[in-house]
Amino acid sequence: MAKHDTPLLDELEKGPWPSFVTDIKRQAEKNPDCWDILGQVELSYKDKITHWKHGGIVGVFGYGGGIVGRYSDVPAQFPGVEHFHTVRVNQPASKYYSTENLRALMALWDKHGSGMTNMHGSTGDIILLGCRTEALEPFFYDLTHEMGQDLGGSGSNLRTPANCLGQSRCEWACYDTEEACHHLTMHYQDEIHRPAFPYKFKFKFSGCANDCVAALARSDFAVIGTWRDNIRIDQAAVKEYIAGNIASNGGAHSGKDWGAFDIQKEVINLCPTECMWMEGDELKIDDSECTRCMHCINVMPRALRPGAEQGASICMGAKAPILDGAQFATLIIPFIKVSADNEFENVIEIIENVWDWWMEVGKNRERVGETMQRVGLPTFIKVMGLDPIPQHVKEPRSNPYVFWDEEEVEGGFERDVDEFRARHAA
Amino acid sequence: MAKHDTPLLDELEKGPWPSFVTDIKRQAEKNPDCWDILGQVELSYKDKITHWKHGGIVGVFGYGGGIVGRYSDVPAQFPGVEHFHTVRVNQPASKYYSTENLRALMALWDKHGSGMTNMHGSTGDIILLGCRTEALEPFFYDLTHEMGQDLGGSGSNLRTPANCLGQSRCEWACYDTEEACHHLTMHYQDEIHRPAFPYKFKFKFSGCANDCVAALARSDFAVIGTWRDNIRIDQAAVKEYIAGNIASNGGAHSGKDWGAFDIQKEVINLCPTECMWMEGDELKIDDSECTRCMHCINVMPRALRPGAEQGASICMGAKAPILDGAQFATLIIPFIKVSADNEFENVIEIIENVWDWWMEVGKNRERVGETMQRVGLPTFIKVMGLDPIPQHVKEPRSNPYVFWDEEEVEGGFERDVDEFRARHAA
Amino acid sequence: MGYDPANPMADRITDIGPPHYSKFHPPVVAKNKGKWLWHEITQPGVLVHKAESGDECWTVRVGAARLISTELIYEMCDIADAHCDGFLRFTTRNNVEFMVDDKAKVQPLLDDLASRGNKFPVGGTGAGVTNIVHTQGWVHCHTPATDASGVVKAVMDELFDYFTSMKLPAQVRIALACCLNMCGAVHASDIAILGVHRKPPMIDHSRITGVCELPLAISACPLGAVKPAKATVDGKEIKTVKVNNERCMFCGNCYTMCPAMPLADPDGDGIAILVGGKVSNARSAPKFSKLVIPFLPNTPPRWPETVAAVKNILETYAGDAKKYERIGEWAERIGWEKFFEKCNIPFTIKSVDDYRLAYDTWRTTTQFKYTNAIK
Amino acid sequence: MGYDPANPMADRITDIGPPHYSKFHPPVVAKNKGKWLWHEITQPGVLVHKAESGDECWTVRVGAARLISTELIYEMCDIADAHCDGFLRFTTRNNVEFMVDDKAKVQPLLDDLASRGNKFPVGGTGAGVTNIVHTQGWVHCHTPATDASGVVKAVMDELFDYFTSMKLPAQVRIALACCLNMCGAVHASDIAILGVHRKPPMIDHSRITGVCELPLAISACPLGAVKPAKATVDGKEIKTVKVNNERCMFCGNCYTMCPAMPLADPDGDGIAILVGGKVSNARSAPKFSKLVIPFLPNTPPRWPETVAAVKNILETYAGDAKKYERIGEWAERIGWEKFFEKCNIPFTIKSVDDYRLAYDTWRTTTQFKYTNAIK
Ligand code: SRM
Ligand code: SRM
Ligand code: SRM
Ligand code: SRM
Ligand code: SF4
Ligand code: SF4
Ligand code: SF4
Ligand code: SF4
Ligand code: SF4
Ligand code: SF4
Ligand code: SF4
Ligand code: SF4
Repeated sequence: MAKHDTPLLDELEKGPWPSFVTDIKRQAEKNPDCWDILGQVELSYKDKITHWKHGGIVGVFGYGGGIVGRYSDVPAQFPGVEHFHTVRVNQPASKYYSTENLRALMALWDKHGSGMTNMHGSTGDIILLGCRTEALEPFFYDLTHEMGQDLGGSGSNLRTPANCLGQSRCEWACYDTEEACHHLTMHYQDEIHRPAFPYKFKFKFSGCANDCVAALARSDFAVIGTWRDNIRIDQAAVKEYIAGNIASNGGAHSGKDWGAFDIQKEVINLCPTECMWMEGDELKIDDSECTRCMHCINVMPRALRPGAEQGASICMGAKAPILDGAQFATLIIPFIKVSADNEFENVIEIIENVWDWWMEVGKNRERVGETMQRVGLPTFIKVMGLDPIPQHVKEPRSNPYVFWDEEEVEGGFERDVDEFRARHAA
Repeated sequence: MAKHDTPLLDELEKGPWPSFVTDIKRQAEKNPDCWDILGQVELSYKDKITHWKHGGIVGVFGYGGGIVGRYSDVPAQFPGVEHFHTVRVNQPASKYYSTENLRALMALWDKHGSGMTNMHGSTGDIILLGCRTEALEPFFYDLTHEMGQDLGGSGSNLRTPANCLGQSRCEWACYDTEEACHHLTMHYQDEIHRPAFPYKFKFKFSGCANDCVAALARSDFAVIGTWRDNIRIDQAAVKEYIAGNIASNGGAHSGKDWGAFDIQKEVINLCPTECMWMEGDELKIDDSECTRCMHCINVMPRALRPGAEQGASICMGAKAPILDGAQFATLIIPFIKVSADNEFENVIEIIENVWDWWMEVGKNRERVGETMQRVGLPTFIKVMGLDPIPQHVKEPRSNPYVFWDEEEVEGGFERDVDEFRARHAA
Repeated sequence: MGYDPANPMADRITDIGPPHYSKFHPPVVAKNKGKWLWHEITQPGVLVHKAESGDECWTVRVGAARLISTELIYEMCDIADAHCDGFLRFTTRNNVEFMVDDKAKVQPLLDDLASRGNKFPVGGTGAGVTNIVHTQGWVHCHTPATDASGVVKAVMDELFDYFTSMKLPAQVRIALACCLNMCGAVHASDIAILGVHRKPPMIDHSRITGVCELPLAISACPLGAVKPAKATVDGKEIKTVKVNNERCMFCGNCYTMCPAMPLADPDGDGIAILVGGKVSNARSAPKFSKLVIPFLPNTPPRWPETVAAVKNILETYAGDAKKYERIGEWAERIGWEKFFEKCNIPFTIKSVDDYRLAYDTWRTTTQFKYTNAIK
Repeated sequence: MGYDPANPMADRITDIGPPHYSKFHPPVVAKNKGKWLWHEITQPGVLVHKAESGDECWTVRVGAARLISTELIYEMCDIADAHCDGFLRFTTRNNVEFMVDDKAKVQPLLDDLASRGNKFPVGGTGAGVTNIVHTQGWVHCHTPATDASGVVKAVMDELFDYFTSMKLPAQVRIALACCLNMCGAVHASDIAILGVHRKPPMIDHSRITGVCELPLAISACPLGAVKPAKATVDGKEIKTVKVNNERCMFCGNCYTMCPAMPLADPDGDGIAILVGGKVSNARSAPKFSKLVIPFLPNTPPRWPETVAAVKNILETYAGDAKKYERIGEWAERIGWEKFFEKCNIPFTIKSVDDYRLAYDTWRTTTQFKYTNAIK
């Protein structure tokens, strides 16, 4: 039975969307501490302010991350959430589960924690929400021993990598995102668990430019599938689309009558590079002009497929706004093969390149994107040992403030002012 | 006869474009000092460096600008250009001249100076190139007394205003640029001649968005014609264009065969707002979507004309790159009537508003655009007493770093931390 | 066995990482991985993927609150056991996906889901509104300026119809972050709901000594508003900091670094609305969300102002945009001045950038449209 | 009469401004001002403007070196007297315009002009190359990194055919500035020729005391490369400055403020090429020019490298762009990576922005084209 009145929260039991309040109430029947979650959140709803204390450093031995400490600032009223730490369990790539695994993990959480979770956290972890300090080690012991699973990241380390489901169930993935994600997660266990970076660092893997894991927006190191050759066209299917026999965009717009499919309007005119046209009833693409934005493929998935020579672009430096304003990741490597065949060693080389440099020059709490901004993209390209290419930028600089090294300039920088004056009276 | 050998410069007598070398040589026949211009420039061509000293403060009594001092750094070799100051004579609006006026002015210059000129300087002045210090006052005396003309600006003052020829010979001018330019030049004689600003300040007046005097790129205060109502369409002429009876773009492309005129391709598809379409053989414009970019009017001058309710946009803050990078002027007043009827008093009010503020807060050598950047556009809009409108920006801010004044926030900024702690244990 | 507090390092296992994903692939996925040909959304929430082999994977997508209990997860497992060979997955936006390998198995699954009340709404595909990516709010975090789960629930209730249908011009991605740290992808969402503080931090002089490294607190402030200072606590002069309120833009970074500088406040805090961001590279490059409503009050439990603001923008867009056009693409095509006019949102000075790259947002052209903002 | 040095203030006239423009309008202009209906360019360099009254104003546009003598101006006056009722004008790009009020008067005027050698080339209209806006260079200024008039002459000789024809996709505006002060409109030109220094300033300690205010010199440097220092001059220690060469980007602003810091140098100085700027608001908003060739040497008298670079860009554009497309519009449509490839210009690190708004130029999308720059 309810331990606290929650008239405000009760309002959130109404409406068609699943209610977390109803859900917590159900859980509270099993774990009465959950009443105190509701109680404290109800108080926040009344006070319009959080009732959690600032941070709190807790963790498991030997790990510098994986647990986020949290204590109530009204523990007397809500002893059940006095300690309310979260445990970040590293999710399996693509977030598929067997019910066997999931049930066992949940049972473990029922045993040690509140029984509330986030499936999943924004970074990708399984977030187990709320347990006491003394339960952390036992939980971790069971997690590793019984489940063979491990914690994810928090703190100034490699954060839990994440991927779009990719080749597992998507026809557009240009490399194996889940294998890349899993492999690198395993390869970098030390970096995930023992903070040694200036600040957090995130990997995300998307199989194509649709970027279903928001890599370009939310990761320091984004690997996004693309191709080098030509879009594969099935002209027969093109005709089917034109004839209206296949729904455009995989049926994504079927809830409204947008009129008959118009390949000119819906595909050709929306191609950002204007590189498509009809020749009779054949669709033509000048692939050398295509930027592989995915739009045409999205609209006609049965007629168009990414090229066959597949790989990825690597973009670096995305982050949230604090401090300099949000950044998207910047295209650094336009095309690279990404394959388990070489155990991703070419990708690993780039990762280590950027880490070596960032760990040396990055300031405390400076994301790699901020370090890139601080030193400038030209310097970053140089330290990465890359050739500058126009693909690194949207456009060339418009200011004329170019640096030159002394060696680049005939005669160097040192000059004799007296000699100068001999030829130029002051 | 040539006083110096000029083998390098002589190379510039070849070729079809008019040669300044040939011209100076001709002038040197009349004014032998000009041989020393050629001599010194030849030396620069050999040395690949200028042979002019840094600046030099010279001028006429009571004026803080109008003369740019210049001395040779090799005066012994080239005594004719030992002093080589330029005189900036304020050009008449639109740069029309009667031969009578022009001959008289040139005769004056032959009398006092080198006889070399720039018609015109980048700001717009008549640049009289090269005279000795002792000739300045006599020249100025004659200029004012004999010609009834005056100097333009230099230094930290209002620079010589300039305008596109506007209504005098262009069908598109939305206000009288030459009258506005002339009137404000006269109104601000004091500001032109007696530097009292933090730095230079430029007015430029263009009659429409084609901006033939580069106001948006090159003036602190740009007045650019526009309209409020609808583009005037002559449908009969539209048909003539479509029939190929009138050359597109006023014949500007007649040197190459671009194929038959295609209104869809050349006009409708290039309209940046996509607000045009054909209805049968009638051209339609949704004027509420039009941004008055001028493209369609440029292409079909006989069929389309600017609307009849005319005025101008005022944009502020353009400048060259030193120091923060170049700036274009920013749209501050989207629409204002500009007319001699009220002696431009509404424009004057805006000018004085911005000057009052800039003279107070502008730092030494800070262009108004830089001051705007330093304080931020929101502050600038406020000090100008304007309502913020979305037209001031390309897009709303993407960072969340918003300032709030204490009065805007319920309860103000002062809070009692002990009271807070009573409700929130630390 | 289990953990022995007396001997904590005994038997310790570390650095084993997550289980290999392949153990969790449903059979049809395991078999056809990398060999999918095309997909179709046959009805809202139901996708079919066709493999080269001819196999089909039918996916039913179900909305979830994300803040969910083990009880609910057991129930999901029951469903997966009954219909899906014991497998399920979660999407990158916290929906649940139940997969079957035969069209015939779809309807029974849907029926089962429907039989369980409103716990498992089917939808979130195609040109609709999918789940809201969000963060902790008052349920778990120390810096929020608003709640997360409650606001999301209130908004999703109102937009529910768009979750279960596909009638928008394009997908609409809504995200919520409860503070400027933006743990959700708020900076690149079609519609973003952002918790914002509006009062400068208080200084808890009596606590600062123990809990803060003053130089870190000082350097945390991007605008240099935090300065060293002295204060008297219990009669003793201590080193502390002071804040220049004029310069503070309420980012909260000082509080992140220094617990003795709380800034949350019932009246100060609330919600800003940003719009027009996108992540995908389809057609146009990724875009940041732009701030269009600087502040709406925190009005628990159902935040009616925020709900109305989101719905208004969504529906104005739905009525005006072209097929495939994301909100940001629409706003750029019509011009932001028209966005404000059409959405009937008053434009305020707060939407005018004055941060580091501000100049690039100024309108440096005479091209503009007349709207009701021009008097 | 005249100026009396003994009594300089006698009779002084000031602040009278320029003559009223209306005195100088040709009659057809004076009569039809504000009442023009349309115009046409009947052949390169010849325009007709039609007025409501039915009047026509025929304009013949003539190229000029801008650095011109009174002798040449008298000759222009002769022409205007002979054909144009004694009026003429100069354009905003330093061409000369002779106007007549009757078509019949055009050919005699053209014949007269043609009879005078190459002094009065007719052209500069429409989709061609008009006069190059430029600055002083070695003819008059103290800070140039290159000459102005000579480079312009060399370039215009090579592009002459484009001055006298109208076969380009759109107007092409070329400008030259001899230093980063950019007195020409180089920052917004289709093709810009910019004089650049590449050596940090020397410090003339023996002169600095008299001619510089040290604090101004120090604060002049946007990158803080100028610092206070001491030096010994004639055995006496004086206050002076030093320059951190590593930080210097050769902008020359210190020299503007302090004559004792010259930076010009025969080897250091040269020319950078920027492209893609525009001023008009037609179709697209004004654009800044972008740096595509960071350095070409100063090679007087005819700067062949610069001439070739400009011509190459112009002709590549002419062969590839669509009708009405300015160079910057073309480069943006095809993508800057294609610009470099098509123009066969090697891309260098110098084209990558690292100044204040640099982040906005980084490519934050996966959209790119494969070009020869990708190995
Ligand atoms: C749990 C989670 C939100 C959620 O509800 O899902 C979260 C929660 C917190 N984030 Fe986050 N972040 C979470 C994903 C993100 C993301 C999204 C992502 O990873 O894709 C971002 C934006 C992307 C990025 O990394 O820039 C994000 C950007 C931040 C920032 C700002 C970082 C920056 O460089 O601007 C902070 C501030 C900080 O690090 O001090 C922060 C800090 C925090 C802290 C630790 C609060 C703090 O100030 O120390 C939050 C703890 C809340 C709590 O009590 O549990 N969190 N945080 C997400 C992690 C779950 C997981 O492991 O799966
Ligand atoms: C003569 C002229 C160039 C020309 O050949 O046409 C010129 C010549 C000089 N300009 Fe300029 N500027 C001239 C138009 C411009 C323009 C163009 C315009 O006005 O449309 C600009 C760019 C627009 C702008 O104002 O930003 C321009 C931007 C500069 C700057 C950079 C100002 C800035 O804020 O970035 C400087 C540097 C300074 O003021 O110290 C400068 C400084 C100079 C000085 C005075 C040199 C100096 O460092 O003190 C030059 C004197 C040269 C000489 O020996 O005669 N000049 N200057 C132009 C004036 C002629 C006239 O009055 O008609
Ligand atoms: C399941 C999921 C990947 C995963 O690993 O979990 C996924 C799956 C698919 N996405 Fe996605 N996307 C998923 C998150 C995303 C995200 C990330 C996000 O929203 O945080 C994005 C970027 C969002 C953005 O741009 O702001 C994303 C941008 C797209 C796009 C680009 C649409 C556009 O025009 O901008 C497509 C193509 C399309 O829909 O035409 C796409 C297409 C698809 C396809 C059709 C791919 C395929 O062939 O299977 C999948 C079904 C789409 C559908 O549901 O309508 N997916 N997709 C994610 C489902 C999230 C959810 O539960 O709603
Ligand atoms: C005479 C002059 C004004 C003056 O007061 O002196 C002038 C006169 C005309 N301009 Fe201009 N423009 C003049 C400088 C400019 C400038 C300023 C500059 O170049 O420094 C610009 C902005 C340049 C830029 O955008 O970078 C300019 C951008 C235009 C445009 C816009 C073209 C575009 O598509 O971007 C037009 C419209 C057109 O040509 O279709 C235009 C159109 C015209 C028209 C057709 C206007 C008319 O109806 O009479 C005039 C004849 C154009 C021609 O020659 O092809 N005028 N025009 C200037 C002649 C300069 C010269 O000698 O070459
Ligand atoms: S990012 Fe591309 S490959 Fe990955 S799930 Fe989305 S559409 Fe498929
Ligand atoms: S992928 Fe994008 S750029 Fe390439 S052809 Fe298709 S729509 Fe055009
Ligand atoms: S700016 Fe407009 S009004 Fe002025 S000359 Fe150019 S086209 Fe005509
Ligand atoms: S002026 Fe420009 S925006 Fe307006 S209708 Fe014409 S082309 Fe379109
Ligand atoms: S957005 Fe802010 S308040 Fe919300 S979870 Fe992240 S850090 Fe905490
Ligand atoms: S909230 Fe942000 S801006 Fe305000 S004092 Fe703290 S760090 Fe500085
Ligand atoms: S651009 Fe520089 S060198 Fe050339 S005239 Fe202007 S200030 Fe002098
Ligand atoms: S040239 Fe410019 S960057 Fe170099 S020292 Fe002088 S002011 Fe500084």
